[in-house]
Amino acid sequence: MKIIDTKFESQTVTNNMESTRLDFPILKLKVNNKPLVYLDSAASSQMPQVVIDRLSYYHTAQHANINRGVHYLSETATAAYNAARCKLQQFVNAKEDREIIFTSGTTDAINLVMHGYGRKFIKAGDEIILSTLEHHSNIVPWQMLAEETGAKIRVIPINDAGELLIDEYEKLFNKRTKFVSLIHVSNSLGSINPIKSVIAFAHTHGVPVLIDGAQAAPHMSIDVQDLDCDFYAFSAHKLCGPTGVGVLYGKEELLESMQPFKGGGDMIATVSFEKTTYNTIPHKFEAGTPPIAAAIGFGTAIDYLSTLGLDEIHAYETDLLNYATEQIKQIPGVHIIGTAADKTAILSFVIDGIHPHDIGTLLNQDGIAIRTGHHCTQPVMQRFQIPATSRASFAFYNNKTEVDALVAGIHAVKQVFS
Amino acid sequence: MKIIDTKFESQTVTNNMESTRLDFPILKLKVNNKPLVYLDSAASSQMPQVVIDRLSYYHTAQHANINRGVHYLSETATAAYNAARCKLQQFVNAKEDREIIFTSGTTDAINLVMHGYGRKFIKAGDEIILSTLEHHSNIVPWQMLAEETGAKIRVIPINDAGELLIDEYEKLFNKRTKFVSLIHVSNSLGSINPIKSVIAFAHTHGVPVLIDGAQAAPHMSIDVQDLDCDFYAFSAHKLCGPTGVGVLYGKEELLESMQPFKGGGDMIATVSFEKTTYNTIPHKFEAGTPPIAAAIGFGTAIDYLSTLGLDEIHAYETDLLNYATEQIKQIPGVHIIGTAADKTAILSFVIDGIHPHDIGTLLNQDGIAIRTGHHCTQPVMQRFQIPATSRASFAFYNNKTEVDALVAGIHAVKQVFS
Amino acid sequence: MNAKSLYQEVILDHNRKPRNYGTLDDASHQAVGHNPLCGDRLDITLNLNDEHIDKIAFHGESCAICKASASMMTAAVKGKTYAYAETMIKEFRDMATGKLNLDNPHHLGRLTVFSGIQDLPTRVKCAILPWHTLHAALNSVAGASTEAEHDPANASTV
Amino acid sequence: MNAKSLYQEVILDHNRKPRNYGTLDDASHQAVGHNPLCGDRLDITLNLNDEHIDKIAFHGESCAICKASASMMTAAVKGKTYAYAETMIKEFRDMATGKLNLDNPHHLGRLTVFSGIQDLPTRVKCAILPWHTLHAALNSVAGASTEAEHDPANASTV
Ligand SMILES: Cc1ncc(COP(=O)(O)O)c(C=O)c1O
Ligand SMILES: Cc1ncc(COP(=O)(O)O)c(C=O)c1O
Repeated sequence: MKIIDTKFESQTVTNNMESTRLDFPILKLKVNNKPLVYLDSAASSQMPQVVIDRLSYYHTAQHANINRGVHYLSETATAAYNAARCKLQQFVNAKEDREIIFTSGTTDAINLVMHGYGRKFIKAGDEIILSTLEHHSNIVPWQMLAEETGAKIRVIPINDAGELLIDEYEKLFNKRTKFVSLIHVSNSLGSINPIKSVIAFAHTHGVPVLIDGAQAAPHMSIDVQDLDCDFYAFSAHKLCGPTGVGVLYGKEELLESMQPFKGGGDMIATVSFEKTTYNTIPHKFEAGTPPIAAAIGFGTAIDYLSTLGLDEIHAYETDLLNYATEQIKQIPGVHIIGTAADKTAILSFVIDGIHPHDIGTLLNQDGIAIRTGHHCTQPVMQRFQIPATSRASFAFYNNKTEVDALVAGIHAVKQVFS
Repeated sequence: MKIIDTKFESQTVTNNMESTRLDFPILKLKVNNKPLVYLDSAASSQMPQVVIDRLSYYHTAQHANINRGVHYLSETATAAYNAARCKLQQFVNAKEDREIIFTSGTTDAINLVMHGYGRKFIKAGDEIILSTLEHHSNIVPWQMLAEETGAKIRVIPINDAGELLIDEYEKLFNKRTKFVSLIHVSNSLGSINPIKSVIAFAHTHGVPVLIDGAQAAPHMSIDVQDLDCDFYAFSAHKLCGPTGVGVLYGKEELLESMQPFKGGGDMIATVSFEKTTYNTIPHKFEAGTPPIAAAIGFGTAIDYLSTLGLDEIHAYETDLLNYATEQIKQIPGVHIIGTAADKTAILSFVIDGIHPHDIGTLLNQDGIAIRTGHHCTQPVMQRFQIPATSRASFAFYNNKTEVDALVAGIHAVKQVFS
Repeated sequence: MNAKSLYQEVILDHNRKPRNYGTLDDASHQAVGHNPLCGDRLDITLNLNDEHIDKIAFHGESCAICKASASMMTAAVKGKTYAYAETMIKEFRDMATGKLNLDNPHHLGRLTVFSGIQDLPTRVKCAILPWHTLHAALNSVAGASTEAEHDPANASTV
Repeated sequence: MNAKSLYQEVILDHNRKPRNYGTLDDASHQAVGHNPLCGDRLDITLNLNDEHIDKIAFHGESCAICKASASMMTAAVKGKTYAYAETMIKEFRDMATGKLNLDNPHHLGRLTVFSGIQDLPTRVKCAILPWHTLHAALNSVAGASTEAEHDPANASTV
């Protein structure tokens, strides 16, 4: 009864998107006797009941290892796993389902491209373009490659708002440029990069582009054919799905041309000690037993998000971001880091004289969960000459009441340190 | 009521181990109107309710991204994830918890060693020893390495029972021998290899040994310090845990000496475009968001198995194997493949004139789930000059009634083809 | 249709007495079909004369479903034109993957006994392999051997 | 103890007026503590004279918990022997990780205000960093700078 009342109330008070929070059991938690205010969805989103139930159902009535099994459970699990792949295909509008590779996450996906494409095609003296905004998972693999091959990394700088300097980007190109790997949305600043034109420019030089979409896919609709990106990577756990699974989209020709990343079962056609031949895509890149349950749960999460509508989610979250930005920037001594014109609902800030970790610990005392630190983007921190930020990140299940709680919490933190 | 009755009944009729089947909701399924007889645990085991519930609880009350989060959920999830690591440490009796690396499975674990150890230390002309019994996941990575570096693969042959020829093994050693990677228990034949002495011999030549324990860890107690293996790999989904997570145990000094496999968040200490330093183990090898929920569920599965007792599981399954072997080998035209003196409860067989796939499909008609094919061990199939086998694999939740159902099923298959 | 009745109808006859089993010495076209994941292997040889399949033969090692499918296929296409065979190939593949409405006109005749295979997804490729191989053979250069596994149509079913 | 009261007790005083803040020009021992994962950095310089810590100073960039811990630590170990300081280091680390029974005799005095840190696992390393750095400094070669992150004890807490 109570739940239905609340639902009805929230629907009338604000709008439909907000009532989604009732689908997320964890949001009913109390932390330190205060209602949980979860503002850390950029690190990992929460899971709606429908996904939790899907996982339980899979383990209760459908589990077996997939592929090659002739029995009922194996056929059921295989069909569900393949269906999840098709859902992901539709979600990003890939041309073929075999262009969707299930990985263990964004990091795994980027490493797959580094090993499968980079180690095969990038040589000493070749150049790889990244940006200052990259997450470590889109820096370190390329550094490992550079160290191994003697390739060089070139970096697109950003301005004080946290926006890519497109002129500088274009100047980086030369004959040795062989790859561009770029974050779609900055996880520490929220900046949305103009990747469509960035990709188009790289293609005029015949250079393929990988997009790290970990922070974009949860918040806006993605059309890989329209973007014309060569690779696109993201993680289920930021899209209301489980940890342990992610997706690498790749254009068929490119995936076909690549060497496998991991060797093992299912990625081979024939094996003998003399000669091994590889299976077709996507199997060539899915060695061993994949995260079957997590992939199926990912599919359900995609259904859930698609029903809400990614455009609707984006609009709702933008409204929330604008509200939060207005409130926070009025607090004396608080400075927002990342003020790009085009942003997702990520709000990084620093407070004069108070270390982010102390802010995080004290907000937690009020039930407010934010993330503090370098957010795996040390080059961004270096760019702004700060050791860390406090980051509040919003999802469609957050609401303005929670923004108000954050604002009150920041005032209380300042009080402690006054 | 019904469940309690059944439990009581089964406890009195046979023994305590058998009553565990009531813990597994999937075993109550009917397939084609017949009770499910699940004899495919070597491909993937089923999940007890306590693990299913642990996953739901995690997603309902504990989920956030781990490490570096100062808020309640992140601290809770981090603590649960670290506790799972400690459970795994105890499960294999590793000296330190940091010797336990969470991977996405056995395949991922072996590839980690290939990239992290092999690509750093193994050079052209060096030799790697494998055996005919290996699963593709312990062949293909080393072939990839051999192709890249010019190293050579040497193969320990087996006899007609499916046992390693230890004399031949010892003869393979020479100054160029740099690594041994060996399956502990054959997944297609069930043979238990005498790995303790195999490892000791390799160590007399100063050669490190990786053990693929995917089929051993679920069925017998493992003590990595007693075995003195350098690496030991296995997957949760064969141990009543979730898909998408596994473990690589490695000796601390070796792990420290290795290069990272995947680059990304959490595996670094500091990152700049000029210089990146890596984190300590185990973090160096856990790039990106790990399969947090699956690792925690794995821990619960380990608790469950430990309560039953691995020695008790081994004894019960051995009894079941002996019973099944006696029954099956009496059926005219049926030949058991894999008759090692020391075996786990895996029964591979062929029937004169009937293709394994047809056997599998027809048994499924009676609700009996077996696996048919090469079981990702094509060299074993080539050794026995057969394209495929039918494989029934047993777990502690199986019972003799199910063996009887299999025997009746085989008779029925023969009938169709008579 | 359940698996048992599929087996009974098809197997009893064609598995024990496969039609057109063997190899043509004077084949104008041939192909080898191979399903590496289950080990099935099938050789098809045929003589195409003035657009007609004059003679056809198959042999190989495979499960009963594959063998029966091959046997019935050879019987069905013998004497038919290239175009007719290609139509049947398409119809059979559609039927096996559940995309053919059997109420509409088609050319499959008794081969509709395989319609139940769509409920056994892992076995679909067994029933289809002979048809892929026939397709490869029909489109082969005389005497050339085509690995059907490299046929994208087949590749997507393994 | 909840986080707020920990902050109030410790911060009000030591965060704003850290004791022994600065650098000794004539240090006999020194070390740099660094927690790369949260950016904290701490320099400790000290003078060890006849086994006694005659003078000690710290400076750096860190959160309030780390700074207050460093400030109180320097006050506590000043004038004490090397051995006494090492005992305190061990006791503090045990307390912060919940392994010390405060009912038994110990030498931590007012530093027990940090006992609540054990309930904030991610902050434990902030409170401990000064103590690791002190340990590194005490065991450093005169004038050498030790990165505390390479201290296995510290490494295991980052
Ligand atoms: C002996 C052996 N090694 C390795 C593997 C691969 O394990 P996974 O698929 O979980 O990576 C398996 C499982 O099929 C196996 O049985
Ligand atoms: C922009 C970006 N890229 C990559 C990642 C890495 O994702 P995962 O940890 O799921 O591999 C993240 C998540 O932290 C991210 O925000």
